[in-house]
Amino acid sequence: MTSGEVLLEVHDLVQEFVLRDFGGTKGGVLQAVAGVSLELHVGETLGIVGETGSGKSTLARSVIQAPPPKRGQVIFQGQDLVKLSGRALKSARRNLQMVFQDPFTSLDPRWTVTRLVEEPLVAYAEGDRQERRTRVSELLDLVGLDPERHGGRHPHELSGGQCQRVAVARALALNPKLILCDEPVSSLDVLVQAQVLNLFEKLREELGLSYLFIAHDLALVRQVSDRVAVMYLGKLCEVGPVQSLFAEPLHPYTFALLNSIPSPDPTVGRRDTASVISGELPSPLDPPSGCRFRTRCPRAEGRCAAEVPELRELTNGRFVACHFPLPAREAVAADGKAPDPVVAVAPAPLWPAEPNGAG
Amino acid sequence: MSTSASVQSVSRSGSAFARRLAGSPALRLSGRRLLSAIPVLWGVTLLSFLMLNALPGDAASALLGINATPAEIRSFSIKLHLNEPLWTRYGHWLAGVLTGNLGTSLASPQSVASIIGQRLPVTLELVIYALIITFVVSVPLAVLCARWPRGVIDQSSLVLSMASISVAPYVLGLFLVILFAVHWSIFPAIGYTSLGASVAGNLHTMTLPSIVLAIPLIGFYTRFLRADLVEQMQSEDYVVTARAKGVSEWRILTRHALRNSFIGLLTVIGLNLATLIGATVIVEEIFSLPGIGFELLNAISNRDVPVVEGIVLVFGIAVVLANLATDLLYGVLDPRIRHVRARS
Amino acid sequence: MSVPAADLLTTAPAQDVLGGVGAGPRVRSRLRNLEIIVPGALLVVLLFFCFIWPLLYHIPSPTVADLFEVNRPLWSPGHILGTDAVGYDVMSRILYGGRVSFEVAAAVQAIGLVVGGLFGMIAAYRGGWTEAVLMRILDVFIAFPSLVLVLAIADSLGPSETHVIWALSAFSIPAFARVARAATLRLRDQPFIVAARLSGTRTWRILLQHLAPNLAPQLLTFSLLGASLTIILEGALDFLGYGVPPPTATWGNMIATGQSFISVYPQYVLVPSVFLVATSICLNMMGDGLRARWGVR
Amino acid sequence: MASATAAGDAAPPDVRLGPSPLLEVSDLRVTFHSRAGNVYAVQGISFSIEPGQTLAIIGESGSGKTVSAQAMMAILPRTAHVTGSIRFNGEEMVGRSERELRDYRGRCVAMVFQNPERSLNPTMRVGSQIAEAITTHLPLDRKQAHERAIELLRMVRIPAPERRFYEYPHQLSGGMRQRVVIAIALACGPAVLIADEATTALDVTTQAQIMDLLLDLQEETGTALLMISHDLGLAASYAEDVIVMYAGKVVERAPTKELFAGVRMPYTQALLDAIPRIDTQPHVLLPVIGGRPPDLSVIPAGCPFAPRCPEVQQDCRDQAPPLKQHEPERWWACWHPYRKGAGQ
Repeated sequence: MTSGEVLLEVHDLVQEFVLRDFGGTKGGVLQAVAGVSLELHVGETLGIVGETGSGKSTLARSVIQAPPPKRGQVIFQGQDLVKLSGRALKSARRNLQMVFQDPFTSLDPRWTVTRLVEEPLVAYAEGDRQERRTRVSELLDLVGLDPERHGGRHPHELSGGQCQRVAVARALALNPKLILCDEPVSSLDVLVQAQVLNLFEKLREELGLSYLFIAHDLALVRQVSDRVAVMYLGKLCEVGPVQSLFAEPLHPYTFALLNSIPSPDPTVGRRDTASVISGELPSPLDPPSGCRFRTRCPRAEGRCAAEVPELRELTNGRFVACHFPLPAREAVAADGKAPDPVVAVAPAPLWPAEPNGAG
Repeated sequence: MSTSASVQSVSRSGSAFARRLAGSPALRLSGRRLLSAIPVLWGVTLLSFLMLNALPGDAASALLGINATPAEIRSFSIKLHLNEPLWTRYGHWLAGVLTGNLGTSLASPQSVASIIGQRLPVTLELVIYALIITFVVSVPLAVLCARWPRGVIDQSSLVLSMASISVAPYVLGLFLVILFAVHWSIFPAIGYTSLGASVAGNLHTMTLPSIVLAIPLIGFYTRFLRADLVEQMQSEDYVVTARAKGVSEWRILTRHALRNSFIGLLTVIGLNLATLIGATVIVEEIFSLPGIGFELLNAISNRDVPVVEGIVLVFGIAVVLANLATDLLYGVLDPRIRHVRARS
Repeated sequence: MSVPAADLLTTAPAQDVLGGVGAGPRVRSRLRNLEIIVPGALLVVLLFFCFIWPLLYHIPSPTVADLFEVNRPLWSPGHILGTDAVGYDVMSRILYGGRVSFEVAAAVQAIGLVVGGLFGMIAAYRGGWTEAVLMRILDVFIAFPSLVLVLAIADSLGPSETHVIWALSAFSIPAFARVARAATLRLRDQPFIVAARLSGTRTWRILLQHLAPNLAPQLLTFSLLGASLTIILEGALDFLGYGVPPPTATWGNMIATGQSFISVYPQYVLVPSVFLVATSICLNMMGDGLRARWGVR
Repeated sequence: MASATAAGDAAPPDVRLGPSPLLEVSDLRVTFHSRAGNVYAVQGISFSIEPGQTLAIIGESGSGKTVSAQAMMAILPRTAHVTGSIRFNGEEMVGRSERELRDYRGRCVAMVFQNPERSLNPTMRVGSQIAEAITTHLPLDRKQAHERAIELLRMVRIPAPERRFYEYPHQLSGGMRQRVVIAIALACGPAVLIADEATTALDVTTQAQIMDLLLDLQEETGTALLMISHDLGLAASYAEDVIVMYAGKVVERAPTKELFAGVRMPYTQALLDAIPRIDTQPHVLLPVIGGRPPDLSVIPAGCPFAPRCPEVQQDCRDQAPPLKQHEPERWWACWHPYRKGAGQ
C-alpha cells in the first residue's frame, strides 16, 4: 500500500500549555510535546503509543491545529499548516480529519445522526441538500449503519460502537487522505472494539486511507500499524517498522512497555518481577535533564543526565533516541514470524535486577 | 497548619518562612485579585457617575424643591460646581478619592466619609447577623434532609424552603412586624439601638430585620447544600470507598461529604453576596434602620451625587473583598487549591 | 479561567454501563412530574385570568373607584375579593396587577436571555481579548450594586412599566451572562465542539446550532427562577415608590398602600401578598423541577 | 466510634477453620427497578472462593460482574433488589441489617475500586483516610492508628510513608493513589479482597506494578483475591481460576491454564479471538461476531448468547443451558461446547 510518497511531515513540533493556579496566577509551563519530528507516507498507518502524559494526544491535536503548536512545522500535502489560518487553513484541513476517543462526547447530543454526518458537507458547501443526503446514506452504509434505521436517531440512542461508526462516517464525508485516530476504540468493549478495528482496516483497503493511530494499547497498535512511534514525556523514544520494533525493541522504555503487557496466554506466566519498570512518571512541568526516561531507566549512566539523546537511525528504518540502546539481535527468525518479545528478550544481563523499592 | 509542614520547615526556618510566605498561593491570589479589582472599581464609579449625570433630573432642583427660582438654582449649582462640565467634575471627584477624600454631601454639610462611617456598621452588622442565622439553621437542616432524601424532614423542608425563597422581603417584613411587634410585642417594629449603647438593645432591634434578610437565604442554602450532599452521597466514588470501609452513613455525611459540599456552597454564597447587599436596602427601609441602604435611597432621590458615589464605591469594594474572601476560603476548604500542583 | 493540569493529561476511563441504572424508582419520577405539572397548571390558570378573562367577561375597572362601595369584606356580592379604602374592586386590581407582574417578568427575562446569554456565550467561546474585555465590563456590573442602578434608572426616568423593565434588566443581563459564560466554558472544549470546528463549521453556526441548543435547558430553567425574582423586585420597586405609579394596579403598590390599613383591614396586604408569593412559588417550583429533570445545575 | 466497640466484642472470623468455602455465592440475582422497567443485572450466579485463591471474573460492560462484586460487598444502591445467598464463612450476608453489614464490610471483605482519581476523598489527608478504615473496626487510639496507617503505606510500597501520610490525594499519581486504596482495603486484614477493574484506569507499566503488588500482598497476608476485569490477558497472567460472565450469567469457569488450553463456551472463544495480540501480523482482520449483548430488561428464554453464537442450534434458543460441572474443576453453560483443542 505504501507508495513512499510523504503525506504528512512534522518537524520539531513543540506544544506548550500555560498552567494557571487558582485565581489565574501563572503556575508553570507544561511542554506536552517537546520537539517531535516524524513523517507519514501515503497509504501508511503510523501508530503512536505512549502512556498517560506522554503527549500523544496533544501531538495529534497540534497536527490538526486545534490548537496550533507553539513551534515547528506541520507539512501536510506540501503546505505548512502552522503558517495558515482562516480560509486557507480550512481548505488545507479538508483532507485531514479526526476521530476522537469518546464517541459520546464527540457528537453533539442534540443533533441527529444524519445531520451530524452532513455537517462537514454543509460547512464545505458540498452539493445541494439532496446530494448531501444521498452522500450521508452512502457513508452510513459504508460504516455499517442503516441510514433508514439509524439516520434519525440521536447519539444517546446508539451504542458506543455505533456512535464511533457515526464519528468515522463524519470523518470520511469529505474524502480525506489522512485520518487522525485518537484512541478511537479504547472506550469500547472488546468485541465492539474488534468490529471497529476491522472497519478501520476495511476503509484503509477500500479507500486507500492513511492513519495516524494513537493508542496506549501496544497489541492494538501492532494490529493496525505499519510503523510505530513510541512517546515518553513529550518526546519520541523510538520509531520503526512494527514487526522489528516489537520483536527487538531498542529503547529500554519500549522494552519495559512490551514487558508490562499481560499476555492472554497463561503459559507465559507471571513475568519476572524485576523486569517491571519501577518508579513514577516525572512531572512534565519539570522534566529530567538529558534523557527524559533516565530516572526510571536501569541502563542510565552519567551521560544520560547531561546530554539529550537525539533520535538517530540505528539500522535500516529503525530510529532510537537513546545513548545506550539495547543491542539489536541478529536477523528475525527465517520464517518471518516475530518471536515473542517477552520470551525472547527476557534473559537477565540486558535488564539487571534491581531492588524493587518503587520510586 | 499540619505537623508535617512544621517538621519540615524546622530545619530551614527564618528566611525560608519568608520565602514560603511570598510564594504562598493565597498571597499571590490576594495580590492579583486586588490589582484586578482596581479597573473594576474605577468602572463602577464611572458608571454610576455617568448614570446619575446623564439621566434627567438634577440635584439643585431636587434639593431646593419645585418652588425654587431659576436664580436660586443657578447660584446653588455654581456653589456646588454643578455647572462645570461632566468630565471636570468626575476628574475632581476621582482626584479626591485617590487622596482619600470622598467629598462632601450636597444635601448636608457632612463629609461623605463620615456619613459612610456612621452608616456602614449598621449594614455590616445586619449582613453578618443574617449570615450567622442562615448557617446555624441551614447546615444542620440540609444534613438532616440529605440523610433521608425524600423522607419526612426532606419533604417538609422542601415546602418551607420553596416558600421562604419565594416570599418577598417586604411582605415577610410586614407580617413579621404585625406578629412579633404589634401582636406579641416581642421585638420593636422600627428603630435602632447601636451595639455600643446596649448589646441587648441592639440585638432586640436587629433580630427581626436579620431574620427577614436571612429567611430567603436559609431556603436557598438549605436546598443547595442538600442537593449537593445527596449528589455526593449517591454518585461520588469516595463515598463508596468509605462505605466499603464500613463507615456509618452519618459519619460519611458529616465527615466526608459535608466538607466537599461546602466548596460548592461557597461558590453560591460568593455569587449572591451582591444581591444580599442589595436586599439590605429594602430591609433597612422597612425597619427604618439608619444603614447605608437607607442613606442611599435618600441620596438617590436628592441627586446627592457625592454620597451616591461614595456608597457605590463602598458596595463595590465590599463585593470585591467578599469575593476575595470566598476565594481564600476555597483554599482552606479545598486542598487541591491550597497546594501547588506537585504533579500533573 | 484556569486550565487544570490534570485535565490536559488524563483521559476519562469508560464507566460501567450499569452505573446509571436504578437512579429513580417509579414513585420519584411521578413526584417529579407533579412538581412541574401542578405549578405549571396554576400559572396557566393565573395567566388566563389575568390576560383573557377580562376580555371575555366584564369586570369592574381597576382604576374607577366606586365611592359607595368602600372597604367591602371578602366574598361581597359583585366584589369577590371586596373593595379597598378608595372603592376599587380588589379582584380586578389583582388581575390587572398580575398583568404588570407577568409582562415585566417576561420582558426582563427575555432581554436578559438574549442580551446576557449572547454576551456570556461569545465572551467564553471567543476567549482571549474579547473575553477579557467583556468580562471586565461584566465584573463592573457584578460589583455594582444593581439595586442602585435600578433605583437610579427608575428614579430619573420616572415611574412607568417600561422604565421598570429597563431598570430590572440591569439585574438580569449580568446574571444571564454569568450563567451562559460558565456553561459555555464547560462546553467549549467538549470534543463535539472541537469536532464541529474541525469539520469547517463557521463560528456563528457553532454558537447558534451547537452551543445555544445545549445551553438552552440551563438558561430556560434559570429564567424561570429569574422570573420569580423579577416579580418580587418589581413589587419592591413599587413598594419603595419607584415602580409603576398608582392608580395603575400592581401587586406591589397594592401592598404598599394597604400597609397603612394593616391593623384594620389586613386583607388589603394579605390578598396581593398571597398572589405574589404563590406566583413566585410556582415559578420557583417549575424551575427547580425542570432543572432536576433536565439534569442541569 | 460505635462500630469500633461492636467490632471489639465480636471475635474476628477465623478464615482457616471450617469445611465450607470462605465466600460462597449461590443463585445470586440482582434486579434494578427503574421507570423504564426492571433490569436483571445478575441472573442467578453461583461460585465460591477458597482462602488464598486468586479468582478472576471476566466480562464486558453490562455483564453483571461489577454488580456482583458490589453485592458481595453489600454496597449496592437501594434501588437494587438482591436475592439468593452470599455466605461468608458459612454466615448468610443477604438480608442482614445495615449495622451488621458495616462490621462485615472492610473487615471480612474489602474492595479496591476502578478509578483511583475519584475513589479517595479529595479534601481529606490520605493518612486520615487509612486511619479511618482502621479505627472503624479496631479499638485503636489515634496514635496507634497513625502508626498502623504508616505501616500500611510502607506495606504497599509507598516511598517516604511518614510524609505521604499528610498528603492529599491530588498530590499523588494515579498509581500511588491506587496503592493508598489498597492500603485502605487491607487495613483490617480482610479475608477476601475484591479488585474491581483495579488497574483499568492505569497505564500498562503502572498496571504491572500494581498487579505485582497485589499478588505479593496476597502471598504475605493469605487473603483470597477476586479480580473483576474485562481484560482476559490480565486474568491469564495473574489468576488461578477464571469465571466468564455474559449478560448477568456465569457461562464458563475453569482453571486459567486449562481454559486457555481449550475453551468450551463459544462466547469465551469469541472474546479471546477479538483481542489484538502482540504476536499477530499487522492489518490482519480480527475474527469478530456481530450483534450486541442482549437487553437486560428481559430474561431470555434460551441461551443469552444464542443470537450471536456461531454454533447456535435450535435447542439453544429454546432453553437456557445451566452452568454445570462437566469435568473436574470445569464448569460451563452450553449445549454445544467446543471439544478439547477445538475452536482455537
